[in-house]
Amino acid sequence: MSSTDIKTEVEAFLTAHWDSEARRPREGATRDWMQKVFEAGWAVASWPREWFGRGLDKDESKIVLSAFRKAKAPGAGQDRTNITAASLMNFASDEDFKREILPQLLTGKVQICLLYSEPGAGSDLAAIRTRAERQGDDYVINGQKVWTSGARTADYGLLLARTDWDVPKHQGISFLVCPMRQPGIDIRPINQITGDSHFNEVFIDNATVPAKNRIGAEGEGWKVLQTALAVERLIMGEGAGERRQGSSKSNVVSLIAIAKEAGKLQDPLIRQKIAQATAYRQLNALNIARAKEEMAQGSSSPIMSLGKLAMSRILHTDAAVMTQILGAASMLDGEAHERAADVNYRTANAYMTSIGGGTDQIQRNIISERVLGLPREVELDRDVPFRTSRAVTG
Amino acid sequence: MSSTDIKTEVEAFLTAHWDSEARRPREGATRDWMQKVFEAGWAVASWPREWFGRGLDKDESKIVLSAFRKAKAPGAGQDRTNITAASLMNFASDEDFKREILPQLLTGKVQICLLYSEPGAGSDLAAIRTRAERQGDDYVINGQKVWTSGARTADYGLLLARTDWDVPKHQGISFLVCPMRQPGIDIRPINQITGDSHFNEVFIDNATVPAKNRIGAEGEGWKVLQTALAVERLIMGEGAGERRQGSSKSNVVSLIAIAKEAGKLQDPLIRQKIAQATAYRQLNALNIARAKEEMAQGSSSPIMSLGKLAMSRILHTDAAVMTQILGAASMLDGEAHERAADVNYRTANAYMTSIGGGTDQIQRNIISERVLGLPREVELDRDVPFRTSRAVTG
Amino acid sequence: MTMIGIEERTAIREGFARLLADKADEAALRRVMATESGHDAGLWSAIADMGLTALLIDPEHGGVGGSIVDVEAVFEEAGAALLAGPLLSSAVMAATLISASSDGDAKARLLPAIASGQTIASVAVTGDKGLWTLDDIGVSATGSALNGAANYVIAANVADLLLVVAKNGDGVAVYEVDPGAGGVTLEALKGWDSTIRLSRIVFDAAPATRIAGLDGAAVERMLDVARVALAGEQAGACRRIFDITVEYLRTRVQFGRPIGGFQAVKHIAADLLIEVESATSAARAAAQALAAGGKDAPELVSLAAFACADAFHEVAAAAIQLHGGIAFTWEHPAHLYLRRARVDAQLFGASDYHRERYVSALENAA
Amino acid sequence: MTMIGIEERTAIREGFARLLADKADEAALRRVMATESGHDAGLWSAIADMGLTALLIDPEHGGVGGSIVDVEAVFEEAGAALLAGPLLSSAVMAATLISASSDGDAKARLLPAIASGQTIASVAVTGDKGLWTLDDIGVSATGSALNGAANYVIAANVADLLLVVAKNGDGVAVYEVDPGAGGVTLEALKGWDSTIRLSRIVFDAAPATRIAGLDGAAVERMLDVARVALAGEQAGACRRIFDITVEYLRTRVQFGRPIGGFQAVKHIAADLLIEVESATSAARAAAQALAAGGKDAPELVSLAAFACADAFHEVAAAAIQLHGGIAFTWEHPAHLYLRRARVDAQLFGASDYHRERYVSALENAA
Repeated sequence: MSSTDIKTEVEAFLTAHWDSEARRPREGATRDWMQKVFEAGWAVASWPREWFGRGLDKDESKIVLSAFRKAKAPGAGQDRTNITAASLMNFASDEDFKREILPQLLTGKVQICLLYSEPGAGSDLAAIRTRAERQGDDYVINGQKVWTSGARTADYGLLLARTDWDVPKHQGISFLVCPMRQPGIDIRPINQITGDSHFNEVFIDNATVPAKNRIGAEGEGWKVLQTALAVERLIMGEGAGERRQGSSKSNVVSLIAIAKEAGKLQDPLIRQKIAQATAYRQLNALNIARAKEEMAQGSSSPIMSLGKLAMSRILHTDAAVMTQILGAASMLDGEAHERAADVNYRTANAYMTSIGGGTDQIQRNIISERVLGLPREVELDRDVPFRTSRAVTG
Repeated sequence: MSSTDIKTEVEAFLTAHWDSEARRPREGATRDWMQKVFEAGWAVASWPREWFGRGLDKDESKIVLSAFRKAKAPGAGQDRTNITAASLMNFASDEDFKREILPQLLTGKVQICLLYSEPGAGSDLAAIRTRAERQGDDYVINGQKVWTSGARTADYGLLLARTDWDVPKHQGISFLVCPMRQPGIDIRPINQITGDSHFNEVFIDNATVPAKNRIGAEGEGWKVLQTALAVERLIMGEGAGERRQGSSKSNVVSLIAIAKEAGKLQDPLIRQKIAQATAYRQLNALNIARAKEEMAQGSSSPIMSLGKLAMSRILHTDAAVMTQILGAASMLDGEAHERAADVNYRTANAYMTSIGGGTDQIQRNIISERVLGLPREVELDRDVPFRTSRAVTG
Repeated sequence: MTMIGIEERTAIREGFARLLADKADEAALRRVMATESGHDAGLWSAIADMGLTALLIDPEHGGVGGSIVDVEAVFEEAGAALLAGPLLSSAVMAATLISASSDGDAKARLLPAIASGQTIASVAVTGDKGLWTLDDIGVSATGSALNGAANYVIAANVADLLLVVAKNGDGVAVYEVDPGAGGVTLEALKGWDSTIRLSRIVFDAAPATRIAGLDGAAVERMLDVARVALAGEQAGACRRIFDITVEYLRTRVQFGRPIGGFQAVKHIAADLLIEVESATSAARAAAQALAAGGKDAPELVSLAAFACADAFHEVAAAAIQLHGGIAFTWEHPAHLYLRRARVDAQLFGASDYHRERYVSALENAA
Repeated sequence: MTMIGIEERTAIREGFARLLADKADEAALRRVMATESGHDAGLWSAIADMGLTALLIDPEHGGVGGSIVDVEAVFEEAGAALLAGPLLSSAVMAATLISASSDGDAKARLLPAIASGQTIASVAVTGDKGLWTLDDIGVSATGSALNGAANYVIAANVADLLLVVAKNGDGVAVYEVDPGAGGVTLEALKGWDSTIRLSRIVFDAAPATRIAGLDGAAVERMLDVARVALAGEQAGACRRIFDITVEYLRTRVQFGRPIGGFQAVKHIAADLLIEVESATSAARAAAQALAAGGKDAPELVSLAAFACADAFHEVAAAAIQLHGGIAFTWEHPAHLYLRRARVDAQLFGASDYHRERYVSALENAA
């Protein structure tokens, strides 16, 4: 099949089933559309035909993706972007399990949550102590996870659990797809300082996971996770501009407008601070735009690694400047004091970026090690059997 | 001899020989006065009589010191403040050497410089590679020292040199009193970025030091140094207020006066920066005053450890604010542009505080470890024979 | 100057610290936060029994004749515990104001009950801009009637007595108002920090009694006393949340060692220690200068106002970051300190204002 | 817009970088610093031979018809090497100003020699306040005579031709002046950075020829071009001293490991990388916007002006600290970058001014 043929076919498919003006399927709901895309093999075009794909090479896959992008249609390119599906495809060993779950994942029929962090394993994720013990065809799971979003609506949790305590910490971890709707799983919302409860604690008490649900070999869970995270970083980097711009719709504040409203736009001190806060945001946007240009020209760009750390400063600075603009009114809160409530929320929520998903400190480690090539942090427990490490012995 | 007798005697001595109004000896020069103080045993009152002292206890020594302070006369209390003399007294083993050099030190007849740092041993002072090899009654010295002030006028250099390369770095160092006026010593001034040359490089090529000039046992040099430094820190802490105030006479700038002169005192941005810069200085002064009060009441104060780090911020901030006040004029230099020349000098010279005598980074290590009790930095080479450590192998 | 000696002050402070540890720990604080009043009457009695409501009142009127130096020491403990309630408004602001008046009747009538804690008083100063300057007074007096609004009034919701700063012709005067009287409407303001309760008070021809001998200068002196008390609160709170954080750094293990062993974290802690110590020094120096009535008082009060506000805010904000995820949870106390820091940073004027005032004081001294 | 393609621009830049590595390395720079003129005539010829003095001049007048985008790229390299000499004043400022005039005679007479590098021109703009605004012009024109003083004129000491911005009745005009003419007195200003030479020029009835068609707006547009060239210089210099520093951190061993392995040092480096990348992005975005003549040009030029100035200064200052003692010596290049950063932070307006201007631009866009 030639490139031209693929282009013709995918465009015909899109024209037939997708209304690109209205950005919706010509018939049925989005889930029906996703099913059609999946059945046509466009969801994971680079995968073999016997594995729901089309067996296309990299360039051919790009043709499919371009056509979908042009039509603003979802569903294609999941061989890269659906990291859970890709991890399963590449690392899961049980064929039956893959045949059962992959179609559900690729058509968006199941929801997934992440059972990674634990109270004792935050920045040091490899120090997890949730244990998975093999009993017949199952693993029996005991432990506690935290910072899990979407736990209540998820069908499965991607679970990091320790299967071997007598090897160094990175080597004894296995990666399991854990059914969430079972008696041994107790989900409790975390009350955040923002007032939200986006996250949960998940207490796991003798829950079971079929051994066939394991992704990668026993003890290879850390490697599987790292591969998935590397892909995620790449994708996040590529999409950062759009995603940030997208999410920033609600996120970006016009400090100018707030200052004007507060009657402080002519205050020279406030103007300096508005300038600096706005500059941080604009500079980050310019960095991302330049990085995308460089990547489009085929060179890799170190800048993508900076985005999260930069965003942390942007969000904290925004909140600080808004506070200064509001002055005494920043002491208030609640619906009657919308601006104050907003800045209070931002003040607290900025920590979601500076702590969540790797603290600013961890980000600086990553940047200095991976981008600048400075030596790795000394890891005292790297080669110690986990059982004897301070994560266990305290 | 009772406390009253001591008081009477020392006061009589002072009245007879020192004009406290004019703050000078009644007869002769300062060096004659120092000789008199030494001969009377007041220089090191707590040392035994056979060692130039009076054999006084701590409280009795204080009486002597108070009387000297009241009369604003120099020379007493050297049992604590003359760290070189005290180190020699406490750690040197050769009696003849001590008898020869101590009187000279205590009467101020000899000058001393410090041969500590090396190009490869700055923050990591214990990594020195200047070698001292025993040959008969002498050590033969080879190596290079840097950041030595007063090298050209010094009679002796306090030299850290390595006598054993097969033990960990802290254990192979010896502490020697090195005669400076000998052929093997070549002194070259360091050109500083300030334009000054306060410091020197000292190249040592087969210089010799009599073995009797060693302070402490062979290989115990690091311990001797640490004892001396601990005393120095204590004394510096106690005197910090005065010393800072003293040296700050020339050091303190009136940012207000400079801003007024530049016609910018009414600029609200400048006013904010003047406030912050002045606050840093005043807060440090208040901290030191409080610490002295606490120490006077007998409690130890952690605040003294903060002074150097705080001063680094003060000096850098002062220079930055002065620059902002001067604006375009800060680009100039030289005698015709006195203010600009001053701020340029301050800009560069601030690094003398933030780098010299332990960088800000080292200071933060010290504060967090000694005051806050946080764990020590991981030291990869602590227990490695120096010969095989990266300081040598690169 | 104070009639309380150093040893007595230390004893008062230590007694207060024990009381707070006993009756105003974090759990108790969270209970008070959940109440409508934000006030723990039992704790208030205990505080009054210790004489802390009487510190600034002279013995003649049932007080103990202390000074701002004593108050500052007490507020360091109050700040450490994030004490809720009317201690600042009643025992500091109201007591200072009435004590400064020439109104013998008002003093005899009001001070003893404030000293004993029986009366809780609150002082309404600022208008809607929240500047706490004489330019920003929102209440006007006509004869013995008040009109207008006062904003950000501390603990007015539990007050038995209001002192209202009002414009009076060309000048400024202080009025005694019964919060229950007609024409007085209290709007409780919802705040982000529920350990401090603020109200906006609207006066519509509200009946008021002028307290003689209090002018704009007296109001400004009272505000300076309040600023120093607040500086003490900030210094104490700053130190406590710092200590909590350092303790966590010593014990929280990640990557096989306490996170306080990581150099970047150590260095942040070292820098914060400078802020903590500076805040303490600044608050105490301001108290001493104000008590002594020295010429350097305006300078040192302004310095303490911005230095302590900034230090507390910086340390509280860093505390959350250094704790990581755990401090992002409601149950951890770190955010309570950040909330208080944000409120304290606004009360009686924000840092930019005080920096400006500090430079003016330096100019005058130059 | 530029007549130079992307690949050609890359080639020019790389060629320039090779030239600088060859003829303008640190040793050569230190030699130029020690000269009285601060100018290396041989290097200047080589630069001119590469066409870099002709970038902004149209082909009709012997130029290559490039744009500020090309200039910005070239100045990143110039900044990295701390290039001394008149490139900014002659090839950017003077070339932009004359090119913008409607004076066909002046263009034909002056531009070819500036393009070829034969003529070195310098532009006198600001008065003694050094604000580089139209409010701060110290020279006045009466007929064809100039009086007053211009300050901080770049490379005027080696100029064959002066362009002088002067007040002319109500407006502002630009005059051609022979620096050797009577009534023109050049005072070379001693500076902390001897890689940039500044002069104050006093005009006492100095004979001058007005260049037609240049008003205040034209001067402001020229200043914006100069600001973007300077931003490029700052971005390039910032990156080079950062790279030098990171290389040192990788290789300097203390306590048994490279000092770049210490976390506090790593974290400083990571934060600085954001500044370095942001400076590059800002300078390039400003160049693109200015070349395109887009509505966002004032905003992006102002942003680049303060972001690049601040980044360069911050990185250069941190570089000394991170190097430790070695960078406190004259022989180490770090202080040369700090010196340049301090001068660059003042040229064409300091950061506070540009932040203010940036907010005005944001307001206009809102």
